[in-house]
Amino acid sequence: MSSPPLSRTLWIAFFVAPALALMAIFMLAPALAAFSYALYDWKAFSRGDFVGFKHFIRLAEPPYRGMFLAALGHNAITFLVKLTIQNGIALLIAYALYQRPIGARFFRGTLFLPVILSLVIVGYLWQLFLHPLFGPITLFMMDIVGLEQFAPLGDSRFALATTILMSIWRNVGFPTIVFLAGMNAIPDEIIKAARIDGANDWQIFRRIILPNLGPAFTIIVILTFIGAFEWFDLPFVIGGATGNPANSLDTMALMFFRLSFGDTSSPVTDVGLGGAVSVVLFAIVLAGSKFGADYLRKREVKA
Amino acid sequence: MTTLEIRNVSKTFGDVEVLRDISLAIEDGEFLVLVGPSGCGKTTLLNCLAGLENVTSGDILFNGRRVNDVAPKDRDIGMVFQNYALYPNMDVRGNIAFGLEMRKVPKAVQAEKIAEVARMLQIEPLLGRRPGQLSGGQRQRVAIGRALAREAGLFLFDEPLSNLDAKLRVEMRAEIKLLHQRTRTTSVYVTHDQVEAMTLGSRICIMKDARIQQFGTPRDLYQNPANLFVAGFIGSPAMNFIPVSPRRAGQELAFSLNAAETQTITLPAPPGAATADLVLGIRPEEITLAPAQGAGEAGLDCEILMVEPTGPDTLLSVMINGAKVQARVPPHVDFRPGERVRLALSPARMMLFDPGTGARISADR
Amino acid sequence: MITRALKAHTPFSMLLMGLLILNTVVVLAPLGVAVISAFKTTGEIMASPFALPSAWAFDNFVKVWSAGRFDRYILNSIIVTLGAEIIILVTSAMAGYALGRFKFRFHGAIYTLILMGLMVPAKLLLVPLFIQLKAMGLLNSQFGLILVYAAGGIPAGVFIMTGFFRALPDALEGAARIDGAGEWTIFSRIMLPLVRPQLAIVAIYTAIPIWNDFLFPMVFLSSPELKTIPQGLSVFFGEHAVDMGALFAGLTLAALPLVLVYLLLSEQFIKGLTAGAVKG
Amino acid sequence: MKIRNLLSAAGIAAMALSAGQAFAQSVELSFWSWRVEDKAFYDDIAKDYAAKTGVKVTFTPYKNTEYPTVLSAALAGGGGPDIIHARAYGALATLADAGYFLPLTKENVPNIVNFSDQLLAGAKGRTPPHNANIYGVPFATQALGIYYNKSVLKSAGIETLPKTWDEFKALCKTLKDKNIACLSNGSNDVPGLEQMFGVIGPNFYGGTAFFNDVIAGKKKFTDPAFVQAIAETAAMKDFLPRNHQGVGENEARTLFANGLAAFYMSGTWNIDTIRTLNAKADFGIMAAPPLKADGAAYVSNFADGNYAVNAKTKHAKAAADFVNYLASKEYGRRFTDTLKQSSAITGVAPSEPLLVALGEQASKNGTPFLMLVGFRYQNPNGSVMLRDGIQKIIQGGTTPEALAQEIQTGIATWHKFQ
Repeated sequence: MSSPPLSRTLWIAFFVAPALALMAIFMLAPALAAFSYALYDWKAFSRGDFVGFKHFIRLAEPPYRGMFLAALGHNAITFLVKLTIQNGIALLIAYALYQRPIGARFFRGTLFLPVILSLVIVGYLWQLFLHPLFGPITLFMMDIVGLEQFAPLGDSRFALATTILMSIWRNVGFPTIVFLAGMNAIPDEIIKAARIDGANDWQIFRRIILPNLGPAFTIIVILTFIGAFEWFDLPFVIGGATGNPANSLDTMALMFFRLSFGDTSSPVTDVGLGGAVSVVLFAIVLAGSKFGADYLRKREVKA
Repeated sequence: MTTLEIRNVSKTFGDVEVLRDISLAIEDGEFLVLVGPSGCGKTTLLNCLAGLENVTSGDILFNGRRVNDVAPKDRDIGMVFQNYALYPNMDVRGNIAFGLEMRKVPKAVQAEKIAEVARMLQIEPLLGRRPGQLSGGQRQRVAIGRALAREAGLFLFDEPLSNLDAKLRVEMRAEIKLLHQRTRTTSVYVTHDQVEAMTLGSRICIMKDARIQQFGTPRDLYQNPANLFVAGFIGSPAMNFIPVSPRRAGQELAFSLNAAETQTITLPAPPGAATADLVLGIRPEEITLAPAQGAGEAGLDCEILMVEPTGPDTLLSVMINGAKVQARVPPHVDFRPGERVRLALSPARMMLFDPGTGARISADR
Repeated sequence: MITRALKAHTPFSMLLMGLLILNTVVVLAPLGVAVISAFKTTGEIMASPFALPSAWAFDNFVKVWSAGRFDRYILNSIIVTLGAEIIILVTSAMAGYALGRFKFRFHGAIYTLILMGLMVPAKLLLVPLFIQLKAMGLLNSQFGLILVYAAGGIPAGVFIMTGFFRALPDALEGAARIDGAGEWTIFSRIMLPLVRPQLAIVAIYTAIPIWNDFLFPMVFLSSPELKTIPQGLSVFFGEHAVDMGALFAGLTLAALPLVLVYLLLSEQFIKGLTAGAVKG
Repeated sequence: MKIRNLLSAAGIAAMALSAGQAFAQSVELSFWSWRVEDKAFYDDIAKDYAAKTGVKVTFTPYKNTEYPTVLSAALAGGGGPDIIHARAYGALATLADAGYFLPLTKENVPNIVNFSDQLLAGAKGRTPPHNANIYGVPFATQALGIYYNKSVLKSAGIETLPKTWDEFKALCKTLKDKNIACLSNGSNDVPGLEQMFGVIGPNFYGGTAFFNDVIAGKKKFTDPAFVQAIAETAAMKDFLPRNHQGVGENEARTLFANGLAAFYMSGTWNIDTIRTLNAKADFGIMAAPPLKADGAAYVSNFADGNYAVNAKTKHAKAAADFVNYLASKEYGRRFTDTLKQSSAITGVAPSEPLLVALGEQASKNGTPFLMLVGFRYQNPNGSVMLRDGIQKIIQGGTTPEALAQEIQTGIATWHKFQ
């Protein structure tokens, strides 16, 4: 296909124009605008004076520095926990499904069910189960197990971990399916050859299957990273805009939202500072996923 | 009905030259085969004829009219593709009708044409099926039918048989030949299979590395290959090439084919031929069994390396002057590897080539 | 699949099977308890949280349906999701076709732009989108929200469709051209029908996040009549904070539409939602 | 000629149309609120108002945690309801300063004379020119106190209420030993923690005198008295119910109303809600016991919120008229009688005995609810830092001293201290 005649050029323009126009208006323009917001002062949603990097400096100084670092830390913890636990579980389940046990389709279907649920539903579901007075799990832990206290979502020591667990409950089906697809893509001949060479199940898993899952690992690590650093929905549903209790659920995205739109008792918005948070957040996500992808791709086994 | 002329056509993709100064012409009703190894540019040339790709320079003329800028649909062509390219979402009838529909042929006429084509290709029972429900051979028939229904002036075939198994390929090849004999529609047929080229083509254009190597009738190509490539490409088993170092003896070149010099061959020296190393070409069927030594006729004593009976004849592999040579001999003698055999190479059937340029240096026969 | 199957009843295979069963219980138990609780009163839930209800009464559901306006929320979710999907499918099929089938001058630039669009976190565009929608008079309008969602889904849609269109055989297009089809006919009658399954993948991939989103409706739609399910559920939870039975019923109702569709089409959902991560 | 005729005809038609819209039945006012609990009351008011004037008012409450977002987003978007249930002080000033509210005057809302200047101070903007205008009609004054459940105390064998703070703490200890929760308050709901501080704190930091001093910048939040006020509030964690970390406002009310705790520190707006939760609940309300038996027992109070009119309303006249009705003594009477809260309207005395009782305390030793009245005007916001900080102390994340320092540093970024 060489350079097309005029009529075809017009057709191409006609084909791409609607998509590009929508993206330009509702994505590109707002994205460019978002970066500029951090450089101005704001009164509610009206732009004021250009202030350069003032908001970035504010972010690096008390009282916002501590808040931002805590939020960033929560994002990082979320990433590490989900990277290891969620994806570890996913890998094991994927391997179990890869054996095509009886009922594999059923197991896979159930496993993926929570992935389609709204995070609002997931958050409320677990909040009800963990309700401090009526929650079935709370009652179970106190009446049957005999705990004196059980309010993990209200305790700043456990709230983040509990919320991450909810997120794992909801999401683990996703990496599982990706790993399973990766395993299924390994030619059966390779497994057969390894078996003939005398490898046992564990050796086949460790020496053949894992190394060949490179691309699946790359994509899952990157998606886990992006998901963890843009984490918003579940902390917001559980802990509101402040990441209650005691900001233990605060994340960068939550901080951005709180500063941009205010919260219950703090209707004073700070779009400039929120903009600075969003720029930093975006830079972290972009740099992290770029370096991560480059590093992981290099390690992939080339088929 | 269409005459076809290609004038100095070149095409480049970026830095890559895929067609270089191609010129040829065929008459109305001819069957032109474009043949060559993959990547030689034959499919690109066909796509240029179809208008699916544009040439970088040069002209394409149908019936004397330049069609370079004519859209495919206006070139009055029918095309059969390698992977059939049937529309998977339409049934067979719909596939055949589509081109007619696009040309606003009245429904009644469409039905008539479809029936006619279906009868001709014996695909009537398939009309209601989708391509996915057809075998490879059936799909190929439908693809041909689709092109036929259009009653185009020029048929283009892009390796139409390469996806079929061997037996089916032979059958379909015959059908295409019959079809052409019946319709006499000018056709251009691309293949990498020299047997197809030889059996189908009224004229063959052999291509390699973006260039025409030789353009001629099948007989021409077989008997008078222009160069080493053509000589090696046409014919199965392929022509034997034996390196030789001739001496010039007057108007003749003389050389021996083995160290013992039991057979010295003299050939008329072509004009201007050097006496440097040359390549001797001889087809397997031109090598015959010689009578036993001393019976007067020259011959080469060779050790049999391999015996391949094909049925109608047997192929013997021997070494001559360090080159592996195949001889086609009658099947009734029971040869075994390791035995010796005496072979005769007829000088009258030999060709000489320049090993550097590959060009033929002996005169035409 | 003899080669794959573990030797029967090795400890390892038993462990894996146990893991599958455990995982299924962990996934299904909370959902089951939630549905069962929806039939109980708050008192029953407190007395015996995991027991079956004493009577299968639909009181909670009746209460939720009449008080919670869930019919309205579901309708709104359908309008917004469907509207956005129509735009996403049409535009990304067209753009994906152009990018997958033609080479042209700004091909690389446009494709890069699409890829970058995949990386933009939509949440961070909340404020500028808000200001922009306001300027366009599209705040508090389902149409405005539809456009925002459509733009958000287009990069993924175009990306997926480009790949699929590129994989279609060139010959098909050539055949159609020779048959006399014009650009639009080739697109709509030859190519588009061939990517129908892939359009379904794009639809599922982009529709689920739209259906489940609550942030954009919360900020962009202020009229209570326009709320979508997640937002409506949130309002409902605020109003009935200690009526556990009603809350579980609300939760069940909110989850029901999508879960039902999932039960019918789980394979397509799994394929669709993992489309970005798993090729094909 | 023809064109002119046509135009004038169109003009007349348009006038007729707009006139039709302005009159009678066609006027519909939307009214948003966070008062989910009061929906029935406002629906009744709307019904009667419609019967009287033909103006239809639609009341829509939002979840209180989402209301500010929904409202500020809607207002910033140039939309929003005609009538806005707004907060007071900083929360109102922020929106007023952005020009979202219609200034209310004696002209458009004659009943505005029914409010004291002190209450109207909570309805003003902060920056010129907005600080000169009044943007809302106050609806209630609230006081903070300690609810006590008489039946619980009686069953625990306690006959008299504590006279001093030490007695109160000793009583809590006694109840705890008997396995009865002293307080129903949870630590999950941070506004509730600020209210606890509002109950306990003033007696320690010295009420209005301290308020005036920090407003004037003469005293700092690092003042030892303020630190102690924080510490005493956080020390209540020992007397909170089981799972208090998970208990929020709704659960706290439920626990108290159902006799699962003896005390509940909260505001007067909850009287009616507690009765709704348990009609048989027998309870009273008191101020926090003073440090010494004869000392001052401060009661934090504040203007709860305002009814405001959207500056962009299409029915400014009808909206102002409705707000004028909400400022009438007739409405005030109905408000206080039905919702059991103190109406903000001068001369409308509450009929609810509990309100009367706390109101007497407040009239003697009332003090502004510190952070709400004084320090919600800018970020970082005094209320947010205080309430989140108390929660952190309870959860072991910080100390009263560190929190006081954090508040001082934060507020000093926008408030002048000497």
